[in-house]
Amino acid sequence: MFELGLQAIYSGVLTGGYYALVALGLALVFGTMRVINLAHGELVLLAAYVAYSAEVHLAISPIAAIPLSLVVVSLVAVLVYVLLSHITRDRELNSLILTYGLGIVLTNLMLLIWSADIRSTTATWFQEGAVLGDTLYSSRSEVIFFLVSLVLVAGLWFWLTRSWHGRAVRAVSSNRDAAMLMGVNPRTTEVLSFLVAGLLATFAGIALYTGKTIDPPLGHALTIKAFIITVLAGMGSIPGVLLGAMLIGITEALTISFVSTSLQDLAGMVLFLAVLLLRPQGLFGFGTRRG
Amino acid sequence: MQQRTIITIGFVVLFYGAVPAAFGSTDYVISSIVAALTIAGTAVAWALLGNLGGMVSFGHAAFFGVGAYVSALLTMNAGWPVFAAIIAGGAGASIASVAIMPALRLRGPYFALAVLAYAGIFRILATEMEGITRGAAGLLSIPRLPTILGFDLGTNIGSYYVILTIVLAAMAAYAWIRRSEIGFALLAMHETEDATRILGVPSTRLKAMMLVLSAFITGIVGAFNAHHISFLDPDYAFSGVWTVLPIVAAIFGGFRTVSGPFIGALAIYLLDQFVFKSLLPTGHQIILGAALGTMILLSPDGLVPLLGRGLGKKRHAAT
Amino acid sequence: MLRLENITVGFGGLTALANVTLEVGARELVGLVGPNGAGKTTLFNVISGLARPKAGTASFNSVNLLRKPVQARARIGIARTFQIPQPLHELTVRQNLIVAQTFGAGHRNARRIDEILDFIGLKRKAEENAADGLALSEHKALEVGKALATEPKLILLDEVLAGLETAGKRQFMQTLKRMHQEAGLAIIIIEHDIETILALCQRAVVLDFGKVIADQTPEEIFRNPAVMRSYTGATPGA
Amino acid sequence: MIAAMRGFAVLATCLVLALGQAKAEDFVLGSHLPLTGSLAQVGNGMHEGIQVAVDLFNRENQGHQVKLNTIDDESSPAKAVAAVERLASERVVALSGGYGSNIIGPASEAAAKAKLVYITSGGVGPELSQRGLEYFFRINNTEGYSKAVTGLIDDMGVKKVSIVYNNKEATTDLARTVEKTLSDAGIKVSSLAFDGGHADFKPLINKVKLQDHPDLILMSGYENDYIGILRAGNVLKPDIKAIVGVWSLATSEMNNKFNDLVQYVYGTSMLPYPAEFATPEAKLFAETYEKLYGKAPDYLGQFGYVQTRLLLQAVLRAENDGTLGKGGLADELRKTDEETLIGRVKFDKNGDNPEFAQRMGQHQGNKVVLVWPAKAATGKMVFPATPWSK
Repeated sequence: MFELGLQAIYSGVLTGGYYALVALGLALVFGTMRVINLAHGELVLLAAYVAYSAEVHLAISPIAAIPLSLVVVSLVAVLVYVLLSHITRDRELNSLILTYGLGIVLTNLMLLIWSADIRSTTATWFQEGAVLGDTLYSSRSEVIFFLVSLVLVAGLWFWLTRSWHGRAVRAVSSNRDAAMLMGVNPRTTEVLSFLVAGLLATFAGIALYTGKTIDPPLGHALTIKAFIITVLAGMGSIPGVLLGAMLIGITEALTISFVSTSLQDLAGMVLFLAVLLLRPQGLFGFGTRRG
Repeated sequence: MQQRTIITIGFVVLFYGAVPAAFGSTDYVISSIVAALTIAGTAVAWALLGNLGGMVSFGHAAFFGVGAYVSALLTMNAGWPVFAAIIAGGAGASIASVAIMPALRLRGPYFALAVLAYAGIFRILATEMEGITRGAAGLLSIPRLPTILGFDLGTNIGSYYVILTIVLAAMAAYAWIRRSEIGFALLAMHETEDATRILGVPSTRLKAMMLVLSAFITGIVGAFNAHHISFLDPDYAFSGVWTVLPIVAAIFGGFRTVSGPFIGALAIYLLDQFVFKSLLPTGHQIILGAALGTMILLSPDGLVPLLGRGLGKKRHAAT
Repeated sequence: MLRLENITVGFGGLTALANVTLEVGARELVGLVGPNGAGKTTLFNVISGLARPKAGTASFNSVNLLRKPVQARARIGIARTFQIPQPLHELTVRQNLIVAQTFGAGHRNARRIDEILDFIGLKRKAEENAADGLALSEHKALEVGKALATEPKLILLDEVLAGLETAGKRQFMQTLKRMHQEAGLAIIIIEHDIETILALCQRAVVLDFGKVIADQTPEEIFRNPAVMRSYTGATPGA
Repeated sequence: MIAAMRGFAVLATCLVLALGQAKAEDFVLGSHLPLTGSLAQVGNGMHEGIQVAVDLFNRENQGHQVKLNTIDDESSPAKAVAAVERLASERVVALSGGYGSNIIGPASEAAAKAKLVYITSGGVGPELSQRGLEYFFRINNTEGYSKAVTGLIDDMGVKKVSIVYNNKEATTDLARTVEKTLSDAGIKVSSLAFDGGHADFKPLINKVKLQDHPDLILMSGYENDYIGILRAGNVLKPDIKAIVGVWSLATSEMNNKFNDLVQYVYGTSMLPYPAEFATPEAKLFAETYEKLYGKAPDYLGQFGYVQTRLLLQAVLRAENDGTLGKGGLADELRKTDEETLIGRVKFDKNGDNPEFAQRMGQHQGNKVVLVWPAKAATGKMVFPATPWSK
């Protein structure tokens, strides 16, 4: 019982790291532009597919494919931004619908390009076990990308709070007009946050490709997961994303271990709804979501 | 007003008379139109909540599925007559909508996604509650629509009349509410909620009413579909399709008008099935996504106002 | 009729209202004056339900107000206007009044709507879109019309005269007087203009930094040096 | 409203344009399969087999040519029904296809209404053949899969089995059938359901490892489930003697793409890999398949091919007897009794194939070796062995 629970928590923490990678980009764009990018999961998946193509056609490791994925995903992320910036009114809801449509387009483009077959890396190195103290089991991919996730969370947090660009991003998010008066160009910072979201999506995509299997409909599920975590975290809280992601990961793993695997998603969604209704500012955030 | 009445009558004659006369003999065209009307019914319900309630929902599949299951199970297990069960299906969806009411306090996007999670929970419950729903195996051979006065409603053409009536009734209800004080108050609430409440408008209660009504209509449509297709399983009953297509249809047609979702659903579904599908056998939904995006960017009010603008018709407030 | 006791409102570290106690009787016409930021609109928000006090009690005809949501206060007879007019979106002028009557008064009476339209001088514009078809003075008139349509016992007017030209102002004041006399309403009016207060009110309450610093007849108020200091100090040119 | 009318005029024009197309061919064979949506992968796989059968038939029978008309049902029952109705209106001779019991159910009822023979291998649930549909035929069933899996487990002589299964319809159905058979045979069985998808399987496998201590794990799922479970197993290394799966596992594709991962894993397979085709017909099938799609035929292609070939043969017989237009096709098909790529096929009164029995293959190096039943075996099973026991 104890061993089972311990492994569940360990697996949950590692899965949480991966979930955080998936959610960070969405949370960032949400924090800076008040836009929920419903095509974010598709960006993550796109990075994974680019890595797949690189592995098959160029025979390079998924890690080496990161720059290539980054270029492709960033281009698409900027394209999403350009389209979003053409929305004139009711931005909050219209952007939701626009990115929803873009998600459908991307999903089907991936279906056309890479077919419906299930893909995953053929490099077995990532799948070898990394055992901690003879009792805690994980794969190398999980451990690596858990660490990557920690580094990126710290980096992103540092960037947002310490660097000029990061502070500009935050200034725009809290008061666009005031930021303009201070000499910050909101468009530049918004593009910047989309580019950073693209970078985060790329790492999430590589984690996905080396650790799990991919097929075109997966993107939508990733977006939902990312959104759930963003809500748990609370508006604009970057460390909150990591904690929220781990909470979801651990809840799911414990549900599998002690209740039933079929109820795994149910546990996550109930948690999400409970937080949304009882503590709308999120577990680790401020601000409000009530109307 | 005169012109409006004439057009409405023309519409009804066209749909009750001309469409069946033209396509009645080709089963698959009628059955595609029935499928399109199923989407239209849900789209009208979605738009009612979106336009009047000011709430964008990403979870109408929940109401669709609950309506379908309630009605199917009542006919199969309790021997209810089909039409009574369909009404009960609508009522069941309404009751299910009560559970999501706390989310009405949430702002737009949060409400949208809370409902999405809520729909996901229903799918899982339907899979897990095997004792009642038969789980993933689903329900086969659900009773079809009955024969009334010698006319078999279980045929494609019979189903066509039933769903057409359901959709038109929903549109009539929508139009009626829109022109009532409740409709005025709801419309006003979008931009000026405080100013509306100050006048005594119980905004949350009105929104809740719209949610219940929207769920009711969606539940009825879902129940109809269960008896028309005669089959249900959790993935199908709570499929994201019942959320996506109505949204695309309502946005495409224009969810701020009563006829927009209807036009949008027929246009989108039939174009998709008969034109896009032959152009692009795999991944033709890409065109749907692109249409949705384009519409939001070019004409957020949809196709109907766009066509209306072409005729030089001026838009009046709340008409 | 309206009774506020020790009302305190704060936002973050800022105190908007401190221990405000105020009583307004039926058919009274009270002016509420004070410099910008003194807490006048906040006080209206407390009475109408848009702001929640941290402490204090409020009752209306012995009903505890603070337990009632915004819309319920309209139904027991409290109406207000907004400083920046807020015509109901997407509706015509007439529909604005219909909504106010249906939900605020709880019944429909088309003749009464026509009377109000007449009263506020918007009969000819009844079918215009309220949000974009009216001039400023007409918007202000519509604010009053909406409030009247709820058939209130107490009406809170937030700078309904500000920004109007002299002629418009005079006409409006006539309307207000008639309203007070004919309908038998209690009125609290926020107004900067001393002349207006002198001409309209039986009583004036002065707020400064969230506190009531005077509650006298208008004539007394404007002879009170403390009041004049705070008042003119904050609003140069007044 | 005027705008609405105008919208309809445009729509109606498009509709009319889209409808007027029907070509003169000897026969048109109808098919509906999920080419997009959640079942797209299997739908496409099966469609390839159907296409090969049509190509081969056209090559062999110069007199009669068959054209295949496939409609994507997008994994949706309503669209499958519409597809069947559309194909019926285009006067197809019969229907071959369908994937998923939940889609085949309503679609085959629509076919029955149009008096069209409907043959499939995409849904294995018992309820499909219990509906008394005169025009419904199916070459495989859950029973046949269960027989193979339980037969293999019986041969291994293990005492304790853990079943992990996807909570979808077909996988649940199979897991329960196997569980019952094994329990009746005195084997201790525990089973756990999971929600299919892309989850982390480690907590699940850890639960099996720590609580059940089985000799053997049986997976009833789909490709991505297998990959997830095997990877979790590879990390957790539960001490078991064998790991067995069902469909989509003992395939050439899995052997090529995930060779290390699937070593010594068992799955249902009709043919070994590399395929050793015994009959000239089978050789021809494999060559044609290779030529058309650039890969070796997998089990989906095999089933699609066999069902279509049997159907077309019956069509030809009925045509020669002059009964084709008079509803003779179903009777003709019911007379089928043939050795095929997937074993013997004949149909009972419900259109089910009681002869159907799967075979079990095991990944061994770069091959899939058939190990059960003994008469079909192409090699010996390596037992006990798992991918992580090497």
